[in-house]
Amino acid sequence: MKYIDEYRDGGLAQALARTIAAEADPARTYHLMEFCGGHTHAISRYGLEDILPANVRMVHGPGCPVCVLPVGRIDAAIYLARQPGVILCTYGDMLRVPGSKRLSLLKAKAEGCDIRMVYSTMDALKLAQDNPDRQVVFFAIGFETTTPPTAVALKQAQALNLKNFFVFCNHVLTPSAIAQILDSPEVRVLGTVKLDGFIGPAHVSTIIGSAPYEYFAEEYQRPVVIAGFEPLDVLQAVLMLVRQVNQGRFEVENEFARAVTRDGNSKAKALVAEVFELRKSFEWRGLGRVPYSGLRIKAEFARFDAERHWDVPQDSPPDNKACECGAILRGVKKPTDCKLFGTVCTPENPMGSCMVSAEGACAAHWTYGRFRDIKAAPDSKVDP
Amino acid sequence: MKYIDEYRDGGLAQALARTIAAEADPARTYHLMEFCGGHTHAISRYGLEDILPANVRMVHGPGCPVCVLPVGRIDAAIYLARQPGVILCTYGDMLRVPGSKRLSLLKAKAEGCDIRMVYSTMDALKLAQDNPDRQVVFFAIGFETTTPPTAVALKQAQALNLKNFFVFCNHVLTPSAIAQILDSPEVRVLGTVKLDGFIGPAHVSTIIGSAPYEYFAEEYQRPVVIAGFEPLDVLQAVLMLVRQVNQGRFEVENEFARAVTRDGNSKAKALVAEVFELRKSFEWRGLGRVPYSGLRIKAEFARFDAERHWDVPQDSPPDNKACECGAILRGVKKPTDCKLFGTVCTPENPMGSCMVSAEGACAAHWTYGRFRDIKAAPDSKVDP
Amino acid sequence: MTLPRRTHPRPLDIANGRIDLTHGGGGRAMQQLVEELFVAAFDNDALNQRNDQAAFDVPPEMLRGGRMVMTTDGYVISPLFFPGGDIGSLAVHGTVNDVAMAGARPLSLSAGFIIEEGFPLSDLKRIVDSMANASREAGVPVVTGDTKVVEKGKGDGIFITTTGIGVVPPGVNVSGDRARAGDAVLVSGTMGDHGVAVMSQRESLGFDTAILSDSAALHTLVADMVAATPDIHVLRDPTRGGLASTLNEIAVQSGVGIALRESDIPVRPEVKGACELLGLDPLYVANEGKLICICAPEHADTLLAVMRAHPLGRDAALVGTCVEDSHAFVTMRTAMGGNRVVDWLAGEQLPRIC
Amino acid sequence: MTLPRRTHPRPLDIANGRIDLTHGGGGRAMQQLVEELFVAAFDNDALNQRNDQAAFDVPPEMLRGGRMVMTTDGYVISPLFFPGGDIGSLAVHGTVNDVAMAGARPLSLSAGFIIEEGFPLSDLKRIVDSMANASREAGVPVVTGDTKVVEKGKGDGIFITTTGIGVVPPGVNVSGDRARAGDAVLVSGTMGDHGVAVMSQRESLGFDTAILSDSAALHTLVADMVAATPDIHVLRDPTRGGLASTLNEIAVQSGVGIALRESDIPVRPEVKGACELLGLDPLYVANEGKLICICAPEHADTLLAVMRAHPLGRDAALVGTCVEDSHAFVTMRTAMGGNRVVDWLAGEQLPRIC
Amino acid sequence: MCLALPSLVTEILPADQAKVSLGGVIKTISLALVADVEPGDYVIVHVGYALTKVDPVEAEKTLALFAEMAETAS
Amino acid sequence: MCLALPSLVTEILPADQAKVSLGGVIKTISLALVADVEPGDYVIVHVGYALTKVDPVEAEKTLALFAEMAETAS
Ligand code: SF4
Ligand code: SF4
Ligand SMILES: [Mg+2]
Ligand SMILES: [Mg+2]
Ligand SMILES: [Mg+2]
Ligand SMILES: [Mg+2]
Ligand SMILES: [Mg+2]
Ligand SMILES: [Mg+2]
Ligand SMILES: [Mg+2]
Ligand SMILES: [Mg+2]
Ligand SMILES: [Mg+2]
Ligand SMILES: [Mg+2]
Repeated sequence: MKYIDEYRDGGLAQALARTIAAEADPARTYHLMEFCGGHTHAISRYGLEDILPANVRMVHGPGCPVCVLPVGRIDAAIYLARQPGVILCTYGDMLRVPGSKRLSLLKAKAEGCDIRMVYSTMDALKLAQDNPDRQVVFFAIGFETTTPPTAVALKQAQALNLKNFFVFCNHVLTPSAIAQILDSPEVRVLGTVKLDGFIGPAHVSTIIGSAPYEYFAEEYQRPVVIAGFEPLDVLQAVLMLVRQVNQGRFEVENEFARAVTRDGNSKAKALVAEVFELRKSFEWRGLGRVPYSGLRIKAEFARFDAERHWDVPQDSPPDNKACECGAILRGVKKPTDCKLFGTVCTPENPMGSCMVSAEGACAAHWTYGRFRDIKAAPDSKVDP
Repeated sequence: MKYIDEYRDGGLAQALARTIAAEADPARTYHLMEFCGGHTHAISRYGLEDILPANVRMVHGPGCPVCVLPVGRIDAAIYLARQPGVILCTYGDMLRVPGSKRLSLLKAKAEGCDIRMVYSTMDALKLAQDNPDRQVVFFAIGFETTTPPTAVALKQAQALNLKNFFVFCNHVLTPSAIAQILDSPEVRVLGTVKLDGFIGPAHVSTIIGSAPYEYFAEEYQRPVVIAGFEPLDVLQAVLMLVRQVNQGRFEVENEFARAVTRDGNSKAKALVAEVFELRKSFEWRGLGRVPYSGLRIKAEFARFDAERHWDVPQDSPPDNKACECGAILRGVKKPTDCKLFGTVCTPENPMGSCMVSAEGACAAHWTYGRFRDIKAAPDSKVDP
Repeated sequence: MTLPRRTHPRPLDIANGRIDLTHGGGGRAMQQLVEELFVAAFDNDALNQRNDQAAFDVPPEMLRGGRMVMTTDGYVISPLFFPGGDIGSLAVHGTVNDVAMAGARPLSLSAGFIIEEGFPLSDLKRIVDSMANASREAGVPVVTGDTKVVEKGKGDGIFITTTGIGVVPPGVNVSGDRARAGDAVLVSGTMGDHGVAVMSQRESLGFDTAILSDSAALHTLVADMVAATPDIHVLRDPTRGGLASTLNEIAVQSGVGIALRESDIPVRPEVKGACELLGLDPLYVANEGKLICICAPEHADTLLAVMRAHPLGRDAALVGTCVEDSHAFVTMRTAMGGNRVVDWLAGEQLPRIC
Repeated sequence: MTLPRRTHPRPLDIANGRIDLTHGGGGRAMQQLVEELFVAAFDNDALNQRNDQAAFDVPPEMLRGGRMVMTTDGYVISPLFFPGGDIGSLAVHGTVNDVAMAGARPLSLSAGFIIEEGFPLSDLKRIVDSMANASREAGVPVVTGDTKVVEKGKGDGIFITTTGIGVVPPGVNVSGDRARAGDAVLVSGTMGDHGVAVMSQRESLGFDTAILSDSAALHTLVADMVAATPDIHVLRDPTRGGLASTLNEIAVQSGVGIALRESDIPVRPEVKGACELLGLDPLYVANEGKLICICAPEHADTLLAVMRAHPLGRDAALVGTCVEDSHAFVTMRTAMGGNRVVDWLAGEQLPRIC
Repeated sequence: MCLALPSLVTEILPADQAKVSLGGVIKTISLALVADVEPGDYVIVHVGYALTKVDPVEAEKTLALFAEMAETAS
Repeated sequence: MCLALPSLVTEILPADQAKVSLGGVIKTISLALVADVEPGDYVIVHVGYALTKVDPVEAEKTLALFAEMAETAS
């Protein structure tokens, strides 16, 4: 597959790893955070930790829009699914994510709610057209990448004058979350964790461009390399970060130039601006409330807004108190530092955001990396 | 079971049969018609033909309300079942009866119509109460016996002010059908068939009483004996008819005095009169249109009338041309005289009214009596 | 019985849990369901191998000239729980009986579950436990199984398909085509109990009765019968379609007529009552713990005596005779002294008002 | 083949007819369906006895010290027809394969049908004919069966449960608990074809591919393998849950770790493409015509050669090794040279967007 | 044929309903079409409604008639 | 992680849609978010929408960089 296979070449990966090892200063440690689950996934799925030198440590960021959605919003989606006449539709990713009381959309479906998986917002629109006597709610989630398709659907619903199509909007903005992490006391003030650099989002950046990261590089004096989600992209970005750190630079570099420009996709950005506006703040699982980090539907499209049409509960049940997600997201702790990891908390029954999807730090370690813990401590409590 | 078992005593049956044989005049034949399928059923189910003398011939009448309902009314019920939002409910008997194109309610159900079996009109009302967003149509069929329960349901629907309960009324009157048979040219003018006497309905008579038959006995100069549906009741009625014929009497006698009075059930009759009125004519399968033989819902209850609410088709597709039902009902022919009997026409695929329910002349003979044809003509076409 | 190591951090929540699609997905959730519910209940050596198939030794009868038999039945009953049994025990009894009706000794069962999303785990456990009990009581282990989960609205709670295998002792040859004119027709007890017990639970029919389903495994009764008279011609359990349809099947298979005597056919008064009420004929109502036996007339008395000596055959009766009839009619001399055909069930039995 | 006498005046209307409840009622309509559709298609001596069970002779291997095997699987696939097969052929192949995975020779199948009211007879015939073809091609007859009809809305077109029995040749002992550290792990071909072919037909996923299901009966391949190397340790078909889940099952059963090499696992480019598109991992996608073989390292080359010489094993490959690991991890050396766990499927596979 | 069966009234229920027994089978029916029914009466039940009471005296007479016939015949 | 894949546009369809191919797998997607797409272009597809075109020149450059690294390393 063109533009995929070339970026998964094992020989090149080994060569890149050797270059990184050669250039990384043995006298120091490099803490590099990849913000995106896509990078986390590539690192875990391809076992890149094994080929990186020991002093290059990858810190897994908040991961993916699924992981960061707070329990209360899942509960709200289940609430909507339970309203009479409602068909709730959403992407496959959301179906298994547990809300409070271990309920999930999948379980609500088993109890009789009409919940459908869609692949695209176009499918959601079609559902509404095909079921004129039902109310179709699209449970919209996603970063900047996934927001424009929702905007297209809302515009189309308006054009078609659909009366039975609604969006429950949970779209969030990545730059705000990155700022939240960098603003945390551990990172900024106490200096307990050094985040030495960032791998910037791949597909989010196709929309927003590389420009928004320039502020971070400058303000927090950290290098940022925007990188594709293929393993060679990640390795290359690591190398570029190591070089910037070594050279004391903190620039925004673009490893993913084949898809990302400085300005991003202006057509998509305009659509989003037309349909959505900023919320004052929005809760992120693992990060708490983050100012200006979420979108809501503009007044002009109010009649499609599920939050305006139904009295959606606004509760925000907390994660398990023992959950260390916050600390893990900031690079202070590792998954195995959490005493719930792998016992109470597993991908089947996640207790915190990092265990929710395979892109979360805990889930990725559990799913792909936990054999390493055993090498460290043979016959520990970890089960097959 | 009291009032049942005593009337099924084999020893008494043999004794009664012997008395009949003794009293029947060997020089003549007695053609006795039982109007009701209940009697037909008892005769077939207990093999009474085998114990009656050969010169006492039972002629099976139109049978039961299921058999006499014309194909067009079944089609109309299927039409109703296909209306959006409709739940059509009816007694189990109706589900298998084929309309045109071999469609039946059972097959319409298999195609996706919401069709339910009810045991009582009370169940139909409950369906309407339990499904306020659906329109529940009760497909009402039956003779005078079954009409009062429909009247009760309509009164109750009015009292409850139900907006979603409808009755598709197909209630018919037995005396008109008996008159139609007796008025037929074969019976009245040509004299090709002698109907020497009638066994009068059992449960119909509990409602209408014995008085309505007095006109027939007088007008057509034929004896009538109202009889219960147990085998001893039937045999006793046969004996009473044989005696009347022998004595040249044509009176109405009541063998079923334990349940039938001269006036019947005045409470039930009043209810029926309050809710229903006569149709000018109504089609009977096998008999054609019979004047003043069917009921419809009075104007006062119009809002429950499915025929007023929907534009119910009024087609009346004819039975198969080769079907001899008319002649069989008038006693001119026997089921085996029909060339469709047992080949094209079976209870699974009835071509005419007499094959529709086990109480029809053809179905009763096929289901219970066809072994006799083989004794007559071994290795004939009849299949196991 | 248990896996080498704990695979599932939390046990199944039997009390409150429900089946969801993951329980049929082939992953860890399914593995857990199988371990904690099915393997725990059925617990036997073959199943405990945890292979996709069960392997076991060939029984001695086979090595001495016996034959193998195999049968399968799907159970889709509603309601799932009824007086005298449930879908679980029924799925064991019904299939054990179909094996036994070859005169065979049942060896083992397989069980395939098709469960609707949302089905309560507590009901599932009740059913599986009942199945395991029935299997243990019958001495016929469930050696292999399968679980599928279908989406809500694409099933009806639970369907179970059981398959049974067994071995016919050397010298025994029981088959539906072996009825001969002159043969005696026996039944092992009252007709219609199961069907009436199940119907009594259907809300739409709205009646109550003390009747219990006769659901039972008949293989020990059959073993006694075969031991006494190896040359039984036909055995069959009159399930769906009842005595009438089952005898018609046999009549056609063997090319004989069957002449019944109504007054000799045992039917409980409550079953009669319920049938009168619903306009049904007890001869068409299902049984799940009764058998029909057709044998040479000289063996009838012995077999009746053996049946009556067994707890499941106490009400056994001689109900008719096979006769020459190229049309293979089943007829009956009624209590009134007349005759009638006892035909196949036409369609399915529906309660009637006329 | 046909009954002594015509029982049904009119043949089934296959072209336009639909299943209704009478087809499962035990009466004449059911009898007709069984005769004209099932018996006509499956036509074999055991089935043609028309008993509630099939009786047949014990195979010679059993008399020479072989063992019996039994397996069952329910098939609830949607859509019913997919590129390269349908539920009917699948129900034969899947169960034949589960028998074969004991190193056994499949003897016979039973088939239980649960059909939803309203199901077109034409589709039923297509499925039954396909099943009969698959059974004839495999040389494994469907000897007994059962049909149940459930009300509209209480099923999903058709469910089929097949059970298979077979005989393990003397001296063969294949079981999921026999993998040992050092053993070679082989697969018989490309992974994920079946699952992708089926998913490509789901309207909601909306993609097209030329991929066909690999659905096939593997018993002749197994026979060749067993003939060459009787001491195969483990055979298993990686169906639901794919290679990953199946290897985890085996690892737990045997108490060994399994170390795979990603670049050695054969996956078709189209399967890779579809999996990328849907966010799935081919190692978790179902196969229906592939097997995993675990054997002593010294037998790996022979077995690979035998597999590659068989039409169903042409793409066979050595994909990994069993290792000492008390945690029974399945791990994989990735194409990048790193390592990862290859875990059980968590829940069921759902297409993802992130 | 208007299937209807003589059933023993065992209990009068509110809302013009009653429990009846037929050979041990218990069913709730409506008394909307009949008057003056009491436990111990037999009523003829059709589609869940009592159509009429069974008159025990007339029933006795009919049975007596049968018995008489039987004597005549034998 | 915003699953998105470079796919070859094989056909432009009406209503701002296109057929794309990914390793032989064909899918219909929306072009509502991109401009000037032609058959032969590669687009990055996410939830059924093209997010952007792949720039073949930049792609080439990145690959060239990898090759260069590999040489340095070996
Ligand atoms: S293992 Fe679970 S509870 Fe612990 S930090 Fe991770 S997500 Fe939170
Ligand atoms: S056999 Fe059928 S077609 Fe012939 S008269 Fe009877 S009902 Fe009519
Ligand atoms: Mg069977
Ligand atoms: Mg059976
Ligand atoms: Mg299985
Ligand atoms: Mg259901
Ligand atoms: Mg049977
Ligand atoms: Mg299996
Ligand atoms: Mg299998
Ligand atoms: Mg069966
Ligand atoms: Mg369905
Ligand atoms: Mg298998």
